[in-house]
Amino acid sequence: MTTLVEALRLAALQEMKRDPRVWVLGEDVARGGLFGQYRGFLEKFGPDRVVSTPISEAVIMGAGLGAALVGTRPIIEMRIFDFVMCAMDELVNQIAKIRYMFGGQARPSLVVRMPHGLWRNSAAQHSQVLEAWFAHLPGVVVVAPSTPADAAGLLVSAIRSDDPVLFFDPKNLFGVEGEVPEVIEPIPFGRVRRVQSGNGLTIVSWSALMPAVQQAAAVLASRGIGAEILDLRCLWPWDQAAVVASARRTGRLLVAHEAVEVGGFGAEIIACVAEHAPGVKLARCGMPRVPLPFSPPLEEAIKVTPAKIVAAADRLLAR
Amino acid sequence: MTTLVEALRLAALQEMKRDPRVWVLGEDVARGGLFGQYRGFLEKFGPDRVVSTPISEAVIMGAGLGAALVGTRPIIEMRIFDFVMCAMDELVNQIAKIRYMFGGQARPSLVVRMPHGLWRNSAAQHSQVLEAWFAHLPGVVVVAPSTPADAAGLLVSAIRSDDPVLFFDPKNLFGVEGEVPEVIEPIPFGRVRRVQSGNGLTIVSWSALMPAVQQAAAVLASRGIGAEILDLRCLWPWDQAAVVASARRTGRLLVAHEAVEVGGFGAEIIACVAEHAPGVKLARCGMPRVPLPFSPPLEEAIKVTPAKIVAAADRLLAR
Amino acid sequence: MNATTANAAHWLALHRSMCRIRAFEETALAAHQAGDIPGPLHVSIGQEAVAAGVCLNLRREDRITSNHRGHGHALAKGAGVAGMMEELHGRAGGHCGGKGGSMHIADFSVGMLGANGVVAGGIPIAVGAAQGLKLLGLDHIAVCFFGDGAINRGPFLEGLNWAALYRLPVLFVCEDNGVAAFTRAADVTAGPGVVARAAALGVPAVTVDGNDVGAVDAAAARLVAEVRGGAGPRLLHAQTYRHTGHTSTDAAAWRPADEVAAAKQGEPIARFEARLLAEGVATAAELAAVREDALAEMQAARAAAMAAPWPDPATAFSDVLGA
Amino acid sequence: MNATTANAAHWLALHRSMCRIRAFEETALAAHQAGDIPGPLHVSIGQEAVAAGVCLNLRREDRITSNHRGHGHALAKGAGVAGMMEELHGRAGGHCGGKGGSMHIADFSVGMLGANGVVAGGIPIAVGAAQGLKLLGLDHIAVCFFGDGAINRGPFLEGLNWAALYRLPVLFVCEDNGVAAFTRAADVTAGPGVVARAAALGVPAVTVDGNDVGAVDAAAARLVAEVRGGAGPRLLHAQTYRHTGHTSTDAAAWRPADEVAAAKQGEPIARFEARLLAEGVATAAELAAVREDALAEMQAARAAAMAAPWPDPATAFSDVLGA
Ligand SMILES: Cc1ncc(C[n+]2csc(CCOP(=O)(O)OP(=O)(O)O)c2C)c(N)n1
Ligand SMILES: Cc1ncc(C[n+]2csc(CCOP(=O)(O)OP(=O)(O)O)c2C)c(N)n1
Ligand SMILES: [Mg+2]
Ligand SMILES: [Mg+2]
Repeated sequence: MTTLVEALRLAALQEMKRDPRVWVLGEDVARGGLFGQYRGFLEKFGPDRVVSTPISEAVIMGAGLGAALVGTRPIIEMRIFDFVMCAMDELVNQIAKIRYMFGGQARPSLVVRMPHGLWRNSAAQHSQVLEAWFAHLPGVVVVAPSTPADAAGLLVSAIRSDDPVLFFDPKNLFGVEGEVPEVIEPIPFGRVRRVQSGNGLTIVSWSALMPAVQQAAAVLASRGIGAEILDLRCLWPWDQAAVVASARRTGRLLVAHEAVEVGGFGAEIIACVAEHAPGVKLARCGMPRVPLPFSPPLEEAIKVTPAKIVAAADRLLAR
Repeated sequence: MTTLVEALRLAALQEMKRDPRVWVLGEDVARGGLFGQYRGFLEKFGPDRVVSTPISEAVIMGAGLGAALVGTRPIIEMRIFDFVMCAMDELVNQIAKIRYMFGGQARPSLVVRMPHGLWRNSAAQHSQVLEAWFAHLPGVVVVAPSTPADAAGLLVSAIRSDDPVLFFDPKNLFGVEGEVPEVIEPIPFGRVRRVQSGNGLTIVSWSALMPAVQQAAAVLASRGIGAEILDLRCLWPWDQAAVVASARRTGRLLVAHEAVEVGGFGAEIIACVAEHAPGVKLARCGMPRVPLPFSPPLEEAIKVTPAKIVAAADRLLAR
Repeated sequence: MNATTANAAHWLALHRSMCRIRAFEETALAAHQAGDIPGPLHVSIGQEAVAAGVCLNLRREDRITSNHRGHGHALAKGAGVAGMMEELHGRAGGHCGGKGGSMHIADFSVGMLGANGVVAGGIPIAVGAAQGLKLLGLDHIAVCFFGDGAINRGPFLEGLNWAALYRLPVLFVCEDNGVAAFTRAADVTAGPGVVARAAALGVPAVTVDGNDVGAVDAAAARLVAEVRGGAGPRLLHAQTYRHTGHTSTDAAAWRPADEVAAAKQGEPIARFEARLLAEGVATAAELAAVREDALAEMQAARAAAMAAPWPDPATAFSDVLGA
Repeated sequence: MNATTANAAHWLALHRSMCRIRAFEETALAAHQAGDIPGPLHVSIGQEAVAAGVCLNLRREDRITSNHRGHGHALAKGAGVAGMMEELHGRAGGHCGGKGGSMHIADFSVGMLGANGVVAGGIPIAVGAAQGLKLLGLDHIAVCFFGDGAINRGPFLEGLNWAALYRLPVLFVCEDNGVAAFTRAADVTAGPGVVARAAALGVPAVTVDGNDVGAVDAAAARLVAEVRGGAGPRLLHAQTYRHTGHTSTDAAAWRPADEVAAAKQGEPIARFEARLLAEGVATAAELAAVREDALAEMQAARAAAMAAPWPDPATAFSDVLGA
């Protein structure tokens, strides 16, 4: 059994051994990274491929792009997602557009790693879940795994991809354990993982909310309601076919995510199913449109919990 | 008759005359602003209230916030929306959160003006429509008018609001003419403007796409189909009640916006109506998930046009 | 130093301020280790002279912005201890009603415009506060505390250039503890340093021994007077040392033990006490009493915070938009 | 200057490069005014000496990044004229297939990594390109062109600090035309200027008369050699003047007429021609022929672009993700 963060470490390690063009840059990465996800890399690959940088997010992001343009394959480590806000021009105006804008002359092969989500009462500036923004942004792949095996396999795919991949590390699940194969094979983008089958309703979720969804499903199961659970894993490309097919079959779709409900990626999924599979009963469960508070009872009041998912499922089933 | 950009000029002028705490900062504003929206302000209010700044978007945004915290009411002019990407920490991590994070001690009364959207083949870095991002972001009001009168009235509301207001100037409509009252009264946030009534379907849109929607509706009318058109005007708060009521009545809802369709604010509206008014037939019309190209035939291929809106309406009516 | 009656009182205030910061943070650290304070906690033990030396030269109406390591700045500026301790404990009576915590401590009633979870995040805000104060015709100033790590972020350049351009009443204070998280400042900072950077941006700057509260106080007094007098922005570069790790859960084991030991040797409170004794400003017993009082104050605040009610979950939904 | 055979050829190349840039932009300006070029157009008429003087000291494998005013940089670096002119006209055969236009001109085949619509946007990219080249063990360098306006944006600080830190092979070129859009650089730039800023960030810098192509060339040759030799980054500050407005639709009427006239007096092509004549490197007729050839080349390119096919609308959907 391997923790999720260790699975990610092993995946990056494997790829850096495989391909000398792969390197990592970000704050404190030479000391193993904030979460130990690069532990031992400096010793193995040296300071030119494991670059501890100044607190200069704009250049961490932009230098990664420039280095990709000359044929290296950087892993751009952003430490905590919220700091990406200091590098948005480089990500949104440059990385996401450069291939298109230049008519295909450039192919920025890079991964941006952004540990995101709620984690140990970190409050408003260290807990954001804005993954939906990037599904809306042309030019990037958006990955948001929830298990050690998926995280490792998708990170391998991300590093080997010729497209810019935004990789949302689920930081609250870093300690979760699971099996990871000796040799980590790439997992293709855009395919759901079917967590469990069921006929009562379909629940789609991803990233750090998956354990809560599974707990909610257990409660529903104890009442005789079988939920089909799909872990989306990728927000772009996303597995529309699998979601629509499951929703059609069960007749009910609940999308649950850690992010704010208004304008979250759940809206896209619901809208898509509403357009393509009329008649399916639809519901969402996300955070209210409120910044993340610090105090535990306040955070608890805001965040999506198994109980809230069960309540949303109950309302959906009652319709 | 007054152009939209002149209506905005008059609205800001009126408010700066009314309240000495109101001031404007941004690049070239002392020379009237890129679009003439501050023409004559320097002469009237002097360089302390009409501050032409360095190209320092992070501080344009952040200094606006700081100045708001001590009781002034800044208009933060961002020139072109895309440059907001250079000031996202200040907007997303600071402005949107400061009141909440500090438990209500701070009340940043400020307006961020962001001329956005397609305009004269400006290509990928000067045409983005990312309004949906901010509907998803707790802590901000999101305004996106389409007529001179609405623009003026909503800007007055924005300047007088105690909340941070993100004001999306529809730069492609700056030359559009309309009536604007001598004394510009504030228009409350969160209420649609009913552009025309109809029974065949409901079309919701906003900002720079409104003229295309009206042209599309004219085509539909010529075929005997009466579209009810609602100009949303505000994405947050948004007039859910009016949209749901209209959609229920006509039985069909088409949301059209200039932004990319995937993850656009149309998804939120469709999801909301799907959840609250099952049975309504739903469709969206937005841009494909592609950066904006430069060349006219390419831009034309991507952008939402009256013909594409008509086609979407036809598909919806055929369901 | 020359112990006139007037500055004797000021020196004792500096000492008391440092002792209160130290006591507050030692108490908070223990509370965090006991699991009573949630979230990340960054303490400034060893750096107290900077906060005290600067803030005791300010008026209540002057504004400060701070960074993630902001308890000392807040306390020195006069923030209420009960509200701070409750905030750290996530209680309803905290300055932010439990919404902020340590990393977002703020007390607007004394001009403390907030700690910040983003490195350099306070720089544009302080610059704008100064611009607003100037626009309103007030002669209050803004002071902006940040670490050595912040001088490698863009807002440092943008903010200093801006402040110099508009001659804004803002004092930048770079608290240079030689390290940013787990990386040495020297390993990530090119060129001659923050003073040269400031000068190149039109902001006159001076370096002081940030562990000598007397030196910080003297420099701050002069710079604050210049800034308040309309001379434009100034930067104070205070060299200090962080005794503990980056966060309360970081042992900073990578630092050589003798380096840490040497720094503790020259720590600002004991050092200042030696001078106070030598100058005859206070007796050892008086100084010990100040320390004990501070500790008692903070422990009482902690006990009160532990007994204080948690916020009503309904308040999680307020303070977003509208009334 | 001393006209040996070797440098005579180099001087003629500098002259020719400047003439081609001038001719290209005058042609483009007319095409824009005729409504044949869509979108914004920023020309660098008057600033040609900087592009030519720097780029003629580079290898094809060296990389450059540019800003919104990038035609000259691209041409001097060897970008194909047909592809550039088609791109400006939005045609299928443009370097970017019509997706970029003037503001996003790029020709990766000659190391031109792109113009940029965001001020200072090219700085982090150039720094990263240099880092990548170094990592790959190549001795090519990166050159980064930006205006005086860019030195007030954060990436300037972050990029220079970074480049100095890792001793990257990058030459920063600040094209200082004294104005950013409609605002004088002097009105928005505090402190002693870009050279001091660079020095404070650990990047040695020199100022040259950017209207004297010989001076630019000499300085660039030296700096490029240093950078390529592993000395770390350098900055070249070139003082020049923009003859026209900010965009092709801006008359820049706010500038005093005599200021503009004086600048045109000292414009780089005529000035260099005077020296070439004085040095006996070329005759007036030969120089005129170069100018005429350049104009003929650009007008032919324009005619070809006008006759060239528009892009297939289906291509609007390619080059996003995947194959
Ligand atoms: C923009 C940004 N990047 C990274 C971080 C993570 N982080 C928090 S504190 C810190 C180190 C800051 O060092 P310094 O400014 O010297 O302050 P010190 O901790 O030494 O007091 C880092 C990297 C952050 N909060 N914000
Ligand atoms: C981040 C950003 N802010 C504003 C603009 C709008 N803008 C385009 S060019 C320009 C002036 C740039 O001046 P400078 O860098 O000196 O270059 P010059 O035009 O003088 O060649 C401005 C403000 C932009 N493109 N990017
Ligand atoms: Mg530090
Ligand atoms: Mg310029």
